[in-house]
Parts: sequence; C-alpha cells; structure tokens
Amino acid sequence: MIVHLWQNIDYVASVVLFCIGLYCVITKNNLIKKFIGLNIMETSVFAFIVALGVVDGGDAPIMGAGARAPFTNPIPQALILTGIVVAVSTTALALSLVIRIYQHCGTIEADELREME
Amino acid sequence: MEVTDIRPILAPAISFACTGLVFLMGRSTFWRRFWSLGAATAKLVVVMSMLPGTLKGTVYVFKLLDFTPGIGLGFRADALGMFFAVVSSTLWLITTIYAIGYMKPEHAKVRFFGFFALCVSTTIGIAFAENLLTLFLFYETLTICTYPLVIHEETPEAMKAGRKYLTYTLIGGAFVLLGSIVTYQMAGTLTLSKPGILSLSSGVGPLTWLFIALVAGFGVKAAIMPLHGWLPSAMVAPTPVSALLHAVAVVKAGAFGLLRVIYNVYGVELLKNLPVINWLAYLAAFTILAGSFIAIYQDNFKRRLAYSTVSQLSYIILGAALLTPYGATAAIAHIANQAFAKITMFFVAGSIQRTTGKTQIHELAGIGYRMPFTMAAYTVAALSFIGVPLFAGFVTKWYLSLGALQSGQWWFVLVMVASSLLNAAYWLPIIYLAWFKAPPGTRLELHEASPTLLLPTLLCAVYVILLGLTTQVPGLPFSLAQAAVKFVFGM
Amino acid sequence: MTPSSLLVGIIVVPLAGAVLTPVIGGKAGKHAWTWATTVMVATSVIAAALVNQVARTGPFSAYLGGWERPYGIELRFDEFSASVAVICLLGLLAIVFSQKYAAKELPPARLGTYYTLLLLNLTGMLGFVVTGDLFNLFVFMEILSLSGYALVAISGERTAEMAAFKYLVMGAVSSLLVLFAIGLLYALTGSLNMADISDRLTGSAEVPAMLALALLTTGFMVKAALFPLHVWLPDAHAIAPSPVSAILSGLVVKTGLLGMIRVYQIYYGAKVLDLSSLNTVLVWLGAISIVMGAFFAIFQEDIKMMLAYSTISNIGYIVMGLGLASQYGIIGATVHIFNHALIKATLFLGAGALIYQTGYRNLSDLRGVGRSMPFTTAAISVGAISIVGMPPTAGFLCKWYIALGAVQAGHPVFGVALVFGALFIFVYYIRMVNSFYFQAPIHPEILEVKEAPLTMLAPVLILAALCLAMGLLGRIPLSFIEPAVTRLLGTLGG
Amino acid sequence: MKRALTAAFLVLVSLPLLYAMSQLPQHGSATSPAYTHIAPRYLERGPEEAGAENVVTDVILNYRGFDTNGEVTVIFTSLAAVFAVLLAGREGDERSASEPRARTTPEVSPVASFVVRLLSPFVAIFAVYVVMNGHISPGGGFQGGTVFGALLILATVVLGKATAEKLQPARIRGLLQAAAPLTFIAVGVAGLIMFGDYLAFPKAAALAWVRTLWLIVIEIGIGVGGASIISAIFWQMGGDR
Repeated sequence: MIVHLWQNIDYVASVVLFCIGLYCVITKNNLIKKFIGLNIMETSVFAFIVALGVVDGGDAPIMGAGARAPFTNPIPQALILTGIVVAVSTTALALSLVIRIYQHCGTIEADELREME
Repeated sequence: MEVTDIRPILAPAISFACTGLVFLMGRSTFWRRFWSLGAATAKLVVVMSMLPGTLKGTVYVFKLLDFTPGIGLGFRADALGMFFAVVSSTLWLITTIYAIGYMKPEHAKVRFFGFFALCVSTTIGIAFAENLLTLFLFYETLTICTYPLVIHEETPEAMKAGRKYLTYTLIGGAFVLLGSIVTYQMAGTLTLSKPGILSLSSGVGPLTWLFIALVAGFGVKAAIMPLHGWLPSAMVAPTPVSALLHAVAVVKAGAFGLLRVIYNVYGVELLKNLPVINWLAYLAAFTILAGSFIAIYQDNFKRRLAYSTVSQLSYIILGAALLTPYGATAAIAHIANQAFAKITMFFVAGSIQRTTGKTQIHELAGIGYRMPFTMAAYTVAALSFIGVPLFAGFVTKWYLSLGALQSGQWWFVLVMVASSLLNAAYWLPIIYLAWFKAPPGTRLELHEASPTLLLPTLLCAVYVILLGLTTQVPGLPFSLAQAAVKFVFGM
Repeated sequence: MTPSSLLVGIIVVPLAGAVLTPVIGGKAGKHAWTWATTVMVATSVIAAALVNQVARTGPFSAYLGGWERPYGIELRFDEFSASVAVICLLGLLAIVFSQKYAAKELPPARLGTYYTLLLLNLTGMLGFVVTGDLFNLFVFMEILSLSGYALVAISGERTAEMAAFKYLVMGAVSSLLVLFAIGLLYALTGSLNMADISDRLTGSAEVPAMLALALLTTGFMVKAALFPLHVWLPDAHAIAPSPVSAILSGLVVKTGLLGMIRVYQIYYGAKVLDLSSLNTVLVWLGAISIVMGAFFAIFQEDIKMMLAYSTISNIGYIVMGLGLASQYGIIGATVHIFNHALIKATLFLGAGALIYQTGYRNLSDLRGVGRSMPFTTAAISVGAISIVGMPPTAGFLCKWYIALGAVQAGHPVFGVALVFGALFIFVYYIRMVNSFYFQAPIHPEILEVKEAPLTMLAPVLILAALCLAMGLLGRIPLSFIEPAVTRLLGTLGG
Repeated sequence: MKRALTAAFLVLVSLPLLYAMSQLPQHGSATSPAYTHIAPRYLERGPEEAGAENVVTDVILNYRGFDTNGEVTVIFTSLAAVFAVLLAGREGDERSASEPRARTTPEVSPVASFVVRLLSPFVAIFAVYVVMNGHISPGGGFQGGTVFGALLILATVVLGKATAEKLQPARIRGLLQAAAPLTFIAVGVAGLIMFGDYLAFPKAAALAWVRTLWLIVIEIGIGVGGASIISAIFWQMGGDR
C-alpha cells in the first residue's frame, strides 16, 4: 500500500490539502479565514482532478506544427477551468456577504456574531 | 348480486355538499337550517331507497377512483354497512332538529353545522367503505373533523379535552394504518367484500400481532378499556355533538371497524384458530362491568352517560368476539339499540341543561314534575339499558346470552346478568330522584323543554320501544342484521 | 418540436429569460415580474410536453452538439426527471406570489435581481434533473446553490446574511465533496456520462468506488439537509422571503435527493458494491431525521421556523424510503419528493401571505387570523393535514407507500417509526391550527385584517387543491414512476 | 479542544481517503481508464471535427460546450448574487452600501496615472490577443476577459470609475454582462435550427473555418461578458470608492 501511495503521491497531497482546508473551515473563527480554508479545499480538489489527467512525459494537448505525442488528457483541464470559475463565483458572493455582515455587525468573528444573535 | 349504483357514494356526498353549502351560505340562519335539514332528509331518502334491494341480497357498489394502483376509493353498501348507515342517517335527521334548537344561544354556528355534516358524511363513508383503506380514510377524517366540534366551547378545558381526544384517536389511527399495511402485505388486497381475506398461511404469530394492532386501533374509538380515557373528557362538547358523535358516529365507527376486522378481514373461521379472540371477549366483558362500576360514582349526568357508553359498546364487541351467529346478531342489533337509547339519554341531559341549567345528578330531584315528557323518555331509555323485556336493550342481552351459550362460554351469561344489575344501580336512582323525590317546600311548575328539543327526544324514545317490541322500527328491519349475519357465517 | 429540442428548451428558455431579466425588467425591475411570469409559463408548457412525451415513449435523450454518448453531454429525460413539472409549477406560482410580496418585503433596488436569481435558481434545478452527465450535474448544482445562497440573503436583514453565509459554507463544502467524487469516478472509468460510468464501473477497484459513493452521498445529504447535516437549513429557510422559502424547502433540498437517485442509478447498475450497508445507514438517519425534525419543530414559535424543521422530518421520510430499497419504498419516496414540494410550498406561501397581511410571524401573535383570512388559513390547514399524512391528502399516500415499503423490505419497525413519527409532527401542526381558529386573538386588530390579494391567494389555493387532488388521484404519479423504479431495482437483480 | 477534536476527526477521515488513493490507477499511467476511454478520440480527431488545435478549447467549447454554457451562467449568477447582497438595502443601509462615503478619493500620483494610461492600450491588445487565440494556444475567453477586467479595475482605481465606465455604456451594460450566456444561447439555438442539435457546429470537413469562426465568436462573447462581470462585481463591492 505504501508503494501505491508513493506512486500516487500527487493524489495524497490533495487529500492532505483537503483535510487542511476542512480543518480551517471548521476551526477558524474569522469568516474570511473560514473562506480561505474553503478555497484551500477547492484548490485541493482541482489539483486532484488535474493530476488525473497527467501522463508521464505528456505535452500540452495543443495540436499544431511540432506537436508530438503523448499529450496530457484535456478533459480534466477543461473540467477544472469550469471548476475554478465556479469557485471564483462562490468566493465573490461569500466576500459580499462578509462585507455586509461587517457593515451590520462591526465584526466578522464567528463567536462574536453568535453572541449577537 | 352486485350492482353498480351511484347511491352508495351519493349518500356521503350529500352530507359533504351540505358542509360546503353551510360554510358558504351559513351566515344566514335560514339557509343554514335549510341545508342542514334538507341534506339530512335527502340522505335518509337515498339510504332508505337502497334498503329493499339490500334485503333482497343486492349489494350496491360504486368505485370512484384509484388512490394507488390496486387500491381504490370504493363504496359498497352491503347488509352490515346498510345497517350502520340507516342508523346514522336516521339519527342525523333527528339530531339536526335537536341541534337547531339546542345551539340557538351558541357561537360559531356555521362552523358547528358545517363540521357536523362533514362528520356524518364520513360516518356514512365508513359504513359503505369497500376496502380497509377507504375505511381508514374516513376513519381518520372523522377524527379530524370532530376535533372542532369537541373544542367548540374554546375554553381551556375544552382545548385540553380536544388534545386528549386527538392524542388517543390519532394513535389509534396509526395502529389502524399499520394494521392495514401489514394486511395488504399479507393478503395482497384490502377489500371488505369477502368473509375474510387473510389465511392461516401467514402464521399464527403475525396474525395475532396484526389482530392486536387492529383491535388497538379501532378499540380506541370503540372505547375498550383501557383505551377509553378520551370519551369522558370529550363530553365537554355541546350535547348534540356528544349525542350524535359520542354515542353514535365516533364510537360506533370504532365498533363497526372492529366488526369489519373480525368478519371481513379475518373471517370467523380463521379467528376460531386464534386464541387471541378469546382475550378480546374477556376484555370486552371486563369493560362491560368496569365501565358500569365507574358510572355509578359519576355525579355529572353526561359523564355517567359516557361511562355507560363505554360499558355498552363492549356488548357489541363481546357479541362479535363470540364468533357465533347469535352473538353476531346481538352485536349488529346493538348498534341500533344502544344508539337510540343512548341518544335519548343525551337529549334528555341536554334538554335539562338548556331548560334548567342543571348538569349534576343530585340536582335532579323532582325534575320529573317539571319536565314530565322528557323524563318519561328518560325512563324508557333507562329501562332499555337495564334490559327489561319489551325494550330495545333486552333484545341484545337475549341474543348475546344465546350466543354465549352457543359458543359454550356460559359464564358470559353471568356477565349479562351482572351488567343488568349494575345498570339498574345507576339508572334507577335517577328515576327515583326525578319522580319520587320532590324537594320539600318548593313548588314545582311544569317547565318542559322547547318543542325542538322535546320532539326528537320523544321520537327516539318511541324508537326504543319499537325496537324492543318488534325488534324493528320502520325502515330498520331486524332482518337486515340477520342478512349480515348470514353473509358472515356463509349461511 | 422534437423531444430533444424540447429537452434543450426546458433549460435554455428559462436561462435566456434569466439573463435577459435585467435588460427587459427595466431600471427598478418594473417589468421583471411580467417577464419572469411569461418565461415560466413558457417553460411550464415545455415541461408539460416533456412529461407527456416520457409517459408515452419512456426515457429519451438529447445529445448536445450532436456528440453521441459518451463523447458529448447528454440530456436524459426519464421518469425521475418528470420533477421538471413540479419545478415549473412551483416556480411559476412562487413568482406570481412574489408580485406583491417582493415589492413590500424586499429593498426596491433588488427587485430586478430577485427575479433574475429566481429564474436562475429554477434553471439550475431544471438542468440538474434532466442532465445525464455527472459534471454537468455539478455545474447546474452550483447555479442553483449560488442563486439559493443569494436569495436567502436578499432581504438585507442581518440575520438573513448570516444564515446565507452559514448555508454557503456548508453548501460549498458539500459541492466539493461531490466534485471530489466526480474526480474519483472519472479516474476509475474515464467517463463523465452517468450511464457510461455505470457500465464501466463494473469490476473496477472497490475502495475508491466506495469512497466516491460515500462522498456523493454525504454531499447530496448536506444539500438535502438530512440529520445531522441539517444545521444550515432552519435559519436559511425561515429567514428567506416566503416565496424563496417555498422554493428552497420545496425544491432545492429535493435536488439533493434527486442527485441521490442518480447515484443509485449509477451504482445499482454497476453492481460494483453491495449497497445494503449504505441503505441501512440511510434508513436509520432517515428515521432519526423524522424524529429530530419533529422534536425541534415543537419548540418553535415562529411559523416559518416550524415549517423549516418539518422539512427535515419529511426529508427523513424520503431518505428512509430510498434506503429501504424496496419497490414500494422507492416509489413512495420519489412521489413524496414531488408531493412534499407541493405541500411545503402551500405552507410557506400561505405563511407568507399571513405575514404579509398581518406583519406577525409568531403563532401566538397570529391567533384569530382564521376569522379574517379564511381562505389562506384553510389552505394552510389542508397543507398541515397533508404533511402529517392524513388521508385523503397527498402526504398520506406517500406515508402509506413508504411504510408498505418498510414491511416489504422486512423492516416493519421502520414502518412503525414512520407512522408514529407522523403523529409527532401532528403535535405542532395542531398548535398552528388551534391558534388560527380556536384561540382568542392577542392582537384584536388581527380580526380587521383583509384576505390576501389575488396574486398571493390564487397560488396558495391552487397548491392546496393540488394537495388534495394528489391524494385522491395518487394513482397517476405512482403508476407513472413505477416503471422507472422497476428498472432501477431490476438492475439490482431483485 | 475543538481544534484537537477536529484534527483527530480529520486524521480519521483521511485514512480511508488515503487508502482509496492508493487503489486508484497509477498516476501518470497512459493505460488508466481516464486516458484510454474518451480522451484518445478528442486528441486524435479534436482539431478536425471540433475546430481548434487546442484540444482543451475543443472540449470546453465544443464537446462539452454545454458545461461552459452552464459555467458562464454561474458567473452571471454570481453577479446577480453580489447585486442581491450589496445593492441598496433598507433605509439606513443606503449610506454604507451604495453611495460613496463622505471621504474623497485619495489623490493619485501623476506617475501612476501616467503609467496606467500608457499601459492600457497594450493590456487591452493583449487581452484581445488572448481571446482571439484561445483556439490555437493557451488562453481563451475567460483568460482574456479576466485580463480585460483587470484593466478596468486598474482604470477604476487610478483614473476613477467615470473613466472606466465609459467602456461600458449604461444603456447596454445589462447586455454586456449577459453577453456570455447570450452568445452561447445564440450559437446553440443556431446549431439547433441548422443542424438539429443544440450547440452543434457544422460537421462537414470543408467547413472547418466556420467551426473555428464559431469558436472565436463564443470566445469573444465569454471575454466581453467576463470582463463586464468582473468589473461590475468590483464596483459593486465598493472598489470605486
């Protein structure tokens, strides 16, 4: 199993990142930090999926003069392009909410907000 | 012979339409009364028009629609259902007249008459239900639409009684639902058109548990002890409600449901193999006696009536649990016998309350001189309950005793005798108080209840006598009960 | 119109409507309501045509860009996708309802955006239920989630924004779980088309497949607010504007369950794993959800908060039905997805009408409102009776079917839990009915309140009528969904 | 305490995750299902049948164009969502939310102002280049749009919102923001009408230039929409102050 893990070390890295991100989401008190944690998680999933497309020795899948096989798998890259946009959009909304919460409450610490309720 | 006919659904539909009309136009007193009385009459006519056919053995069926693939909303007027339907629609008409008089000073009359009609609609639905699911549908609807009637006063006490009522009956309903589910899984059908749809192949254990669940479900409304707790508290409702719903519709719906379970879901032959049926008989016998004992100690008139109802309902259940033709005859006939006698009593209690404001029994001394006709009706009903020959109650006791002997369980005859004595112990003192114990020094003037209260009371008392004398009244032949028994026992 | 172009239309028409709303709606969203209503009417017509088509011919597909499976994106319309009809109906009614409601309750500047987001949300759901591609499913899930978060916050209240943030964080985490699982399934099969994944998953490594299943289930169950992943739901659904609550509670949480059905379709077909342990977990969680949702609801005074908790209970029903994995159970669960949407929309829109007219939202403050708003309260009562599962309403048949499913699956004890859980739910609905009709008003002026305006009353009454009709005519949805469930379980081999 | 529990929980969760990772097809292997199932067809035939030498562009705009259609909708949704949260709320909020605060914009140094004016045309040209070349090189609508959005943001910060807004006339701003989904819908419906499938491109070999043209049209739509939305979100968040 260790051998397999070592071979798939890219995937392992994304699992570790995922857990770090989730840790931040759960434990951080500051709403922005929470959201940074979420962004770390997003990044880890994107890294995982992009890593799926890697082929040893592969080149960017752009055909044209001088291109030569093997090419990396274009599908994960396309998916993650979409994924990144989704993540950015979520972030925009989250930050807007944080702005509003700060305007209303004067704080973005989760525990202080909870006390206000 | 089965005939497709619209009348089995027309009967509940008339009451249902009446509900709508009352809610729409009920703010006008005239239209409220017009629709209530009109619908009651129309429905009685519809039900009666099926009677000749039913006596000849015709079964009217009407399948409205399918709820689910396989189980439909079906109506089926067989002898047993007709018996129940005739009793309730006759009494609806009478009670409507009474209620118009009784409810004059009350609030929220639109709501009252609207839901009143809805309750009767669902009761007929129960009587004519073609399958267990349809029956359950109306059974639950009955629970819901009696709730506004129970809490009509909107006092904290009424709300509390309403909560208690809902708690008991809804839990009962849940048991019925569970029972129906298991029945459907075992039998693959829920139809009530056959004498028994389950078979022994499902195993004695599951069948026993299923039976317990169904009995618990229907037993709540039928007020078998220890499931009777809601009935006395629900007596806070206005008297016509207590009368119709708690002496006729609701409690009889439970008893009727039990009859359907025993005769149409399980079937007599199957139940003979299940020891649990004997326990049901013992429980019924216990309830007969215990209910009467408790009744003796009640001073509130309506509460005493309530416990008497608890006791009387178990006659029906005992009769059915004996699994003999005579027992069954008693059980079915008692639906009518108890209904007419008990409703007389409630009318009396209500009339006294409206006319004199008295609700406790010890206040009734000399009441017979003030309200002689009302108390005469009371006397008739009381004698019926005690089981004096020539009155309706005697018929039941006679057949029930025969049934007990037929099944070889003679000790139930002793229960009958004991019950008669107990009944005497709590009904006769009132007669004594009313007629023979004029409070000294006061002048008793004749102060009879208003005609709308008195007429229905007397009418019911006449019915009680007729049921006792000839075992039948116009439109409710004893042979109907016998036809149902013949079907059940395959005779 | 060919079936496939209809299938595209069900997504593209509301999408075009949504992106054009700011342009056509005018500066302050003056015409936005008219426009949004028009768009939803058109979409509903398409939905009706689609449902009619699937009833006649069975499932059909549209291949976008003309690329056949698995090279392009496939839109697949099966019986489960017939939920488009409910989505369109509820969307239309909620938008109609919003005309007066939003104008009063929302900041005027946000009015146009409100309709845009509603249409986007509906687009997202429509896409979610008709797509046959796993990644496309994710994209539509994000559209509906993102618009959902914003709709919760749109009233501009402080609490609304905090509820939206909570919703957003949990929603985003769950989306990531789903995306992670999509990645895993892609790694195992090399495909994103659900049918193709199902075919190719057979015989692949068990552990990653199991992990993907776990992640998908967890992700979708967060969206569906199954206990104990429900913490975001009550605030978000209670604080959102009522039409939004109706859509969120009626439809958006259901997308999690429909997503779960898609997962089942993949895994039942692939036969790569034994799903019985997952099913056991779901059944238990469902049972706990029923009880906990009902339990918390009892303590709520706020009418919308109470409705929000009852959603958790009902999600419990559905999850339990799915977890039972028997014919009746799954049929009941699926139909309850539709029926609960109708019921909950009745309740939330009705509650919205009460709040709009009276300004009160606590049960005790609303005492006596039954006399001044008889139609609205009657509709709410029908909804209440229905959600408790009293016959002859929509809620009953599902309860009947799921309980039957429990017996069929050999776990009658869950049937018992279900039936008695429903009683528990009754406890708090009877409080509501009592305060409407049978208790003396605390605020006497409530008796002077007028009945809700027609644009609010009509949707509520239509929905209440449907609650009754779906109870009496339950055969129609039940037999409609049956072939799909038979196919689903047929692939299970049992 | 909460931290320790969370950490322990996550370690516990990560174990099955890691185990599953070890069971996945080996990283970088050319025989994994991911590489052998669909990707080969894209790589082999993408340029001819989909219209772009950059196969990633083929995938996002043609093979899986509908995903991207959804994706631009997500961006549009995020704009609407930001509006929903930040547009003027109830009374009392107006001051903080939409109207500029009392303080004046800080003085911008002439150097910064000059540099931005000088660079702007180049940045703009670069953005257009990235958009137009998405089909043959890394880049495309999103990337180019983002560059252009960054330019708008830069202009806003340094030259003021009024200047930046000139590029997005208020009359058509709504259309510009919806440009990406609208372009997709237009191309998609055109495909539906002409070739029978939504988002279908001409299939004939001779029409390769049409395919490429359509790709560019979509890229431009995405670029315009992306830039408009990014700047609008920035303005709405109060970046113009």
